[in-house]
Amino acid sequence: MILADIYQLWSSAWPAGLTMLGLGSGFAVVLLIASIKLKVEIDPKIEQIHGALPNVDCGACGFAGCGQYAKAVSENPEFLGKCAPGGPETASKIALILNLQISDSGPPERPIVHCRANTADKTLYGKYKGIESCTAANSLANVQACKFGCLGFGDCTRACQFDALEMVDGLATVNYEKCTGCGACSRACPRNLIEMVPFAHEHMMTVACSNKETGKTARSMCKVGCIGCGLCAKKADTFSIEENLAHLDYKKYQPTEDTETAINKCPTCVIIYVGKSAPPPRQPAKKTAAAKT
Amino acid sequence: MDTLNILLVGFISIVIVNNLVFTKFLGICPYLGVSGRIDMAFGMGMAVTFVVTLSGTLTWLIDHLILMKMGLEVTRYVCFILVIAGAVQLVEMYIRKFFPSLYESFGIFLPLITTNCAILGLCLFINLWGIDNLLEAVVLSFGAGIGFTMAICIMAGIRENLNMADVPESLKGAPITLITAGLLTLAFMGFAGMIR
Amino acid sequence: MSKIRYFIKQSWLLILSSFCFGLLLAIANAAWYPRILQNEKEKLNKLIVGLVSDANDFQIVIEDVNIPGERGKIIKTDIYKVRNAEGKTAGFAFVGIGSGFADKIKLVITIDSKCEKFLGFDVLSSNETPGFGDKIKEKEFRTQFKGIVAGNLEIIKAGEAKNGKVMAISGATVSSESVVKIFNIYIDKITQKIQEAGLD
Amino acid sequence: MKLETKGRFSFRGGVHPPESKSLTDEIPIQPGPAVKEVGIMLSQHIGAVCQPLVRKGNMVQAGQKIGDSDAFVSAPVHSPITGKVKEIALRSHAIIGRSKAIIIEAYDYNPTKRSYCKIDDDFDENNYSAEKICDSVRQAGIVGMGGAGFPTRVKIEPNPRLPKDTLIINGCECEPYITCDYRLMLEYTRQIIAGVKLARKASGCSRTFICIEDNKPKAIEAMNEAVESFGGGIQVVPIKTKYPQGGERQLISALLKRYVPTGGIPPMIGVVVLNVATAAAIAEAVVADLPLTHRVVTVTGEGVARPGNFYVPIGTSVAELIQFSGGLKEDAVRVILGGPMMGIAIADLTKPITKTVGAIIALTEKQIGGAKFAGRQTPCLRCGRCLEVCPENLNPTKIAHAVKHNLLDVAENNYINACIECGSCSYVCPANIEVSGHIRTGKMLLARQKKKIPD
Amino acid sequence: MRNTENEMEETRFENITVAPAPHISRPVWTYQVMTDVIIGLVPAMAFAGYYFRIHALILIGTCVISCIVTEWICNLILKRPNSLGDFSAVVTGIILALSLPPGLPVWAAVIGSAFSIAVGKMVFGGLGSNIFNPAMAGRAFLAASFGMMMTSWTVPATINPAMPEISAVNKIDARTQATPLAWSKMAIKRKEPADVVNEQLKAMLMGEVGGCLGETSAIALLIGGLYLLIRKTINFHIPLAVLTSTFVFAGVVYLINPQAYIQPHAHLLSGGMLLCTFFIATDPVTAPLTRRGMWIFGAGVGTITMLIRVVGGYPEGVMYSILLMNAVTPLIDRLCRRTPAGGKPSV
Amino acid sequence: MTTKTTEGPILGQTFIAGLWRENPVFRLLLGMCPTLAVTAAVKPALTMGLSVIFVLVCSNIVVSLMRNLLKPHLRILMFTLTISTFVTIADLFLRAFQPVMSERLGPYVPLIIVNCIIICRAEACASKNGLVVSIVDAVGMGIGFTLALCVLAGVRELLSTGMIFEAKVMPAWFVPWAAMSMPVGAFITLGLLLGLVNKLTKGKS
Ligand SMILES: Cc1cc2nc3c(=O)[nH]c(=O)nc-3n(C[C@H](O)[C@H](O)[C@H](O)COP(=O)(O)O)c2cc1C
Ligand SMILES: Cc1cc2nc3c(=O)[nH]c(=O)nc-3n(C[C@H](O)[C@H](O)[C@H](O)COP(=O)(O)O)c2cc1C
Ligand SMILES: Cc1cc2nc3c(=O)[nH]c(=O)nc-3n(C[C@H](O)[C@H](O)[C@H](O)COP(=O)(O)O)c2cc1C
Ligand SMILES: Cc1cc2nc3c(=O)[nH]c(=O)nc-3n(C[C@H](O)[C@H](O)[C@H](O)CO)c2cc1C
Ligand code: SF4
Ligand code: SF4
Ligand code: SF4
Ligand code: SF4
Ligand code: FES
Repeated sequence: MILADIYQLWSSAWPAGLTMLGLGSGFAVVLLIASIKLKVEIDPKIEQIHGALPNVDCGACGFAGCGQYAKAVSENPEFLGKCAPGGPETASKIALILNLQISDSGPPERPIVHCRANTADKTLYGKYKGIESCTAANSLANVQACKFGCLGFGDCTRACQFDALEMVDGLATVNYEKCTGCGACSRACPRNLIEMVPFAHEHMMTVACSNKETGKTARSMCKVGCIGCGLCAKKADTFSIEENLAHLDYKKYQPTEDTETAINKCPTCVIIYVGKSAPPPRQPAKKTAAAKT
Repeated sequence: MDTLNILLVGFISIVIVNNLVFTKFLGICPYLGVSGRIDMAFGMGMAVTFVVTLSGTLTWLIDHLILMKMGLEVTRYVCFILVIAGAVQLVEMYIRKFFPSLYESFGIFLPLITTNCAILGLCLFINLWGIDNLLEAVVLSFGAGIGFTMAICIMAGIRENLNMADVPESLKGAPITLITAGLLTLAFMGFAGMIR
Repeated sequence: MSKIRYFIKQSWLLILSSFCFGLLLAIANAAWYPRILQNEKEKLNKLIVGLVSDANDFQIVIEDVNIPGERGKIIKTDIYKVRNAEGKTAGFAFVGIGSGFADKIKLVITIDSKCEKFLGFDVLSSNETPGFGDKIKEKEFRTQFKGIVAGNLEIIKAGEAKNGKVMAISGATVSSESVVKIFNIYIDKITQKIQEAGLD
Repeated sequence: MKLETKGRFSFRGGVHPPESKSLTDEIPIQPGPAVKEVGIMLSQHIGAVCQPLVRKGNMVQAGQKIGDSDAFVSAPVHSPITGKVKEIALRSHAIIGRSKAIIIEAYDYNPTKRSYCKIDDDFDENNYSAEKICDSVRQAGIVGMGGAGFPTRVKIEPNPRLPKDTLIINGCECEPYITCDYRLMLEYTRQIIAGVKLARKASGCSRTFICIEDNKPKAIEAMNEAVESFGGGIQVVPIKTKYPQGGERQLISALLKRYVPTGGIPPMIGVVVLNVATAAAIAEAVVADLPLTHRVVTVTGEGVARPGNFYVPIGTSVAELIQFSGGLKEDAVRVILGGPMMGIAIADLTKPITKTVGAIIALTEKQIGGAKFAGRQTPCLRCGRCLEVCPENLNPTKIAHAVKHNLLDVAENNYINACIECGSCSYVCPANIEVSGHIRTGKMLLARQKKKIPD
Repeated sequence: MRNTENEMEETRFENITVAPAPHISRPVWTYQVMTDVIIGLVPAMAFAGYYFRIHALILIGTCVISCIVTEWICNLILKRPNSLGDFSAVVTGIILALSLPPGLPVWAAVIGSAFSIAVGKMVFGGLGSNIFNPAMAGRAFLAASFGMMMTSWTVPATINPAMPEISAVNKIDARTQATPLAWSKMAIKRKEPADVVNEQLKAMLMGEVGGCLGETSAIALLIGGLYLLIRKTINFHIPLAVLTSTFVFAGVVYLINPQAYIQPHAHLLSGGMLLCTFFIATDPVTAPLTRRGMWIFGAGVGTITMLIRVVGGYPEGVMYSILLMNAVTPLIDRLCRRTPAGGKPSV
Repeated sequence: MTTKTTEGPILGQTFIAGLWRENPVFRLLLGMCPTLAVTAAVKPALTMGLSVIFVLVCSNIVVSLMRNLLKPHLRILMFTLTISTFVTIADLFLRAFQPVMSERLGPYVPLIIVNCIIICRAEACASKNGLVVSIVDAVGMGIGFTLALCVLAGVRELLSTGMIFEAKVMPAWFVPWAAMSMPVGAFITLGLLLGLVNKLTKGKS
């Protein structure tokens, strides 16, 4: 009985099975031939590299997106390590794909905002009533007295794809925990206040000011600005004064007692620590007094 | 004259009156996904048009010459999709090999098309409407592609404008695209009943 | 020879599975197809029973009647004979197709055994706009066709519905007209065929 | 022949802001304040910045060259007064923020309305060779006084690649409030004509037009008279009153129906455009050998007590000039260098004026308009008014909104760089959108982007 | 507070502000533009009130109020500043009301207004961001939802003093009158002469025919349109293009068969054509920006309207043609991109 | 491969992911066509959802089993072949046992073949993972899909007919909004729902 049933089923089913068999093998033949005859050599490496990239298309590498960068690195390994958000991890992955040794590219770069004036510290000339953008405000001369300092409209915070920059009381403040060092902020700042600095240490010392005015003018413009007095340069030789402004040589920088003295001696407290778990900046005496009243 | 009339009416009907996207909900994924920029949208539209014409014709042939003759309607879906998938893959390989520049501009859409309902949907609708004339099947398939291209290009145009609008944050992207699509179908109801 | 072997090596899975899947399909089909046919028949049956009150069974009496449709197309249809419990002819039924507002409309139309009066119609499938055209499915509209003289019908929007006149659904004249058009396209040829075949 | 003072020439687009010139147009040019100190910016022009030629503590003479540069596109600066160099320090600059300036302490400066250099009736420009004219112009540090400050010598010097045939003197003064050019045309008519002739000689142009908007019939008349008696081959053309008629691209298209190519400059179609003040300066430089050290500045607006036109040394601070004209009124809320349509609002009034500053305007909230002042905006209606008024035939709203949403490529595709920043679009916008402000921002962002991308 | 202890004190002024140029602006604001449109609509509203009495009042009031309330609620939900001050919601409300049949129940008008503002406008970001004309989007939604109610036309009170009572359920009965376009459509279908319509021309001018609140009186709409043109609130391109294309299309079919098709000027005067021409097609937000674009847009509106009227499924096509052209407006704008006065820059 | 100890939580996560975090409709925007087409009422939506679950599970099983045997040039073909077979079976089943629903769903049942979710899961999950994970993933995704469909269909059915699951819920005076059963209703309801989902999840991501 069962056999008969099976036979019946089979007899009604075989044409379908066979047709499908025919169709299947037909396509198999065609596609096999096609896959051999029409083979195009594409570099699987590029795809692999693309896969290894963070795919945020931030442009930190200087190319228009991760895809372009992947192509560029595969052709020219010189570009290795340009992807800041990916960091050394990605670089080594790419190096592995390309069978390369990565050269030691030094400490990672992180942005430093060269200004430390909050809203209350700055002298303003007039109220700005224009477009809420630093670029727009910067094109109007002297919204705030200091032509060098942070305008506080947040072009940099908008440029950061990683939410690592915040406007804190009128001053761009980097969250070094989130920052990937892509440098987008530094490119966005119309006043070139944000410098990408190799962070050899967990936190770095810096002169958080860009004001090149003479001391007296600088003081009239900002409570916390560098007045170019030169005390720091006297205390530690990693400091130098150029155009009324103190500079720190980051390459030479080592936390020593000298630098510690310099930071403590600075009359406007414009030398501060930045970076992960940086100690809070010293507050100028006047400022704390002013804050109380 | 009659055939020409039928073909013309069929073509207009499938391009605007019975547009696959607006009235039959076909090909919505690429319609939402690839309509961000007009050039991309147009590329996708062209790719769909090409493939849908090809597969509409092929499946009609297979359906009428093999399946219906042999009473194998049960394997219809399998055969249709095999034809489509195979054809797409073949075309992709071919274009990639011989027309690299063309491939750069619209070949990247081809793999996506296998999973585009518009293609299989059209083949099924051609069967459902009982189209018994090869020429008509070809024209309808082509028209379906053109209709899709039109829909996706209109959407892309709108979305390019929406980039510069203050769309509320949570509605940005797919939600506003869907709502726009809804209003578009409302607008296209204007053509309903135009061709009977 | 090696080519074939290479081919088999590359493609055996596809070939094998297409064969297996083919069988699977065929088996499923064999198992369920009768039921599917049954379903279709039942649906028709149910509709006809709803239209011809004393219908008991029905069968196809004339196959493939050629109806000249729109734009010179030929539509094929079958004529069913409906019998009551006593085995007498209660009427005839056929399936009519025509374009509606949105898509094709498919109707079952019944006519009495003398081909004098329509016994009514029901909608097999339609895709009319909900709230508008799909009101052709509703009783108010359909009852108008019950007992109406089998001949050319006319749709009107106002006035009295009698003598072959049917009141359109307000706001869906197009769909109403489509229904009437289907009646009008089919009726001559169907009565002619029935009379030719001498069935009643 | 009756004098035609109705302008027939015009361009497409433009706006008609209230002219507000009656505050100062009847007031003759007066000597400015007795300044104690001037700040001479080392960058008062387009092109290379000058290097100081003096040091702190040096004594300088009026007219002495105190800054220069070797670059071709540049112009030297001179001290307008006799005095001592107090320091070389940063001062507010309207465009670049802070810039180096030479601060000179005046040594007994006595303001005068300088008697204009005598132009005799038998003045003949052929007494001066083209080279001599160009040289004098350069030595005198003359730059365009119409606003942009492009070194005039570069403009008028013959260039074999781009031969010039038409010289247009721009006396339109289309911006509201400003009257410095107008007064100049009334009071220094002959000097201007002489300057025009010299410029024509230097540049080798065959046709010369002096274009004046038809809302200044007196200037047209005066110029016409002077031309008839004195200036052969010069034509005075009344032009329709409309802002920005004075923009050189608009002026050329209105007058000659020729269009300066987008992104191009007038010499590409053989045209030179000079401001009337520039022409006057040329005459001074060539005939009297005087450098460009003073200029006429209109101090006006409802926010100043005694508006007027003043002849002042370059380097005078804005505050001093305002003080001199009675000081700011209580309700003055904005101080503008230049006209209200294109001028730059400043807040640091210690800023010294430069060669290109023709007006200082103080406005009260009423003139600015309540909604505008408060910055109340509604969304863009796409009403298209900005498109209609744009003299460059752009799509301002599209560009502005692209910039606002950071779609710089869209902005570029809509020709953002063709915008002349005339501000007509912002002026008409019923939604009060800072259309031209966004566009300017976009231009800067694009420029930055271009600079940063390695290629 | 500011630092006041330095030498700059004497030259700083407390109330000085800085902003980008220009520092003056033409004193015409958005709300004034919208007010103009409202004024332009007054004649149409007055005629509507005359012919449909209390119905007109109720409908216009309902639509305006519910549009305003919806916008207010949407702003609350989306946490946006109040935007009622620009009056665009009022315009939307009035235009929606004028495009509704007089006997529409109040609740339906509320749904339509809410859809107009919420889905037609606010989800896109409010004034200026919407792609489709909100009023037409709302009307289309109503037409799709409550088709019966949207196609039954009350007879003007001047013909039938016993206006139907306001009721929740709209009864379709002998008191409704076919609109001229419904006659026309029937004539086309039946291939009968359309004389009824041609005879009604005078009534159409005055508005003594069935139809939506605001589409009945051609004169009122013309007056309003003229006002807007004179005030330069709208410019003439779109209206002219719409009227011309309609006239040409209608003229051609009329010449082909003067029996079945109504006269071209009857097409111009009937239905929502004039309302559309002067008030709806000209909505700046949803129309192209460039002049060339406006010509194309207007011609498209006219042609599609006529296409729907003559061969389409509905007697009236204005609403759909507006929505369809709204949809392609971005493409039109792209097509008609302006070139700078100095030509395209050579790169 | 996953070890025994971690398998439990991973399976749980895979399952939950499909329900919410990676919900195919609300988060991944996959399979939009059936989502929009069959959600005029809850019943067809549910039928559709169940069919999808069936096909998804079956095809994930088969693909997972043969994942190591696939040749690159035949990969897509194998997927579609497998999927279409099961879809045909589902279709036959519906036609045999649920004729009304089958008719209602019309061509959208066969269109499950090209439903992006299924191919996506075959690619992303089944061809990389073992049998168990694949099945769990399929069930999770399928249920997530079905739930989304039902929510959408519930809203639309309620407004377009005043009923839910064909039972009257709205009061008698309610006049149905026919537009909600038309394409407009589908698109706009889904759009607004997506907006709502975005709003709800914004804080959490
Ligand atoms: C959204 C919408 C859908 C419609 N759907 C149908 C339909 O399915 N069937 C139909 O006959 N008419 C439909 N109509 C109505 C017709 O377009 C047209 O108005 C009607 O046929 C004219 O008939 P009347 O004279 O009964 O008002 C619909 C109208 C609208 C606005
Ligand atoms: C880079 C550059 C090069 C220029 N070269 C010339 C030139 O060769 N000849 C000339 O007459 N003007 C030249 N100009 C000046 C412009 O044509 C124009 O006069 C100037 O930008 C001031 O225009 P405005 O006052 O209308 O703003 C140049 C300007 C720039 C920015
Ligand atoms: C919008 C706009 C308006 C201008 N208006 C005037 C004007 O009214 N008078 C004027 O002399 N220059 C005006 N200019 C500057 C001229 O374009 C041009 O630079 C000047 O006439 C050239 O002469 P110069 O080099 O001697 O300054 C305007 C420029 C722009 C962009
Ligand atoms: C001339 C003119 C016509 C308008 N027409 C309409 C209209 O037809 N429908 C509408 O909802 N709003 C109209 N508005 C108002 C406003 O533009 C509309 O609400 C916006 O589309 C909302 O973003 C009009 C405004 C103007 C200035
Ligand atoms: S002086 Fe220094 S700290 Fe102060 S605002 Fe300027 S840059 Fe910033
Ligand atoms: S803070 Fe600057 S460098 Fe760091 S991630 Fe953000 S944009 Fe990049
Ligand atoms: S876009 Fe530029 S050129 Fe055009 S009106 Fe605006 S500011 Fe003037
Ligand atoms: S003038 Fe203002 S509101 Fe009108 S289109 Fe331009 S930017 Fe928009
Ligand atoms: S389900 Fe993705 S295209 Fe239809």
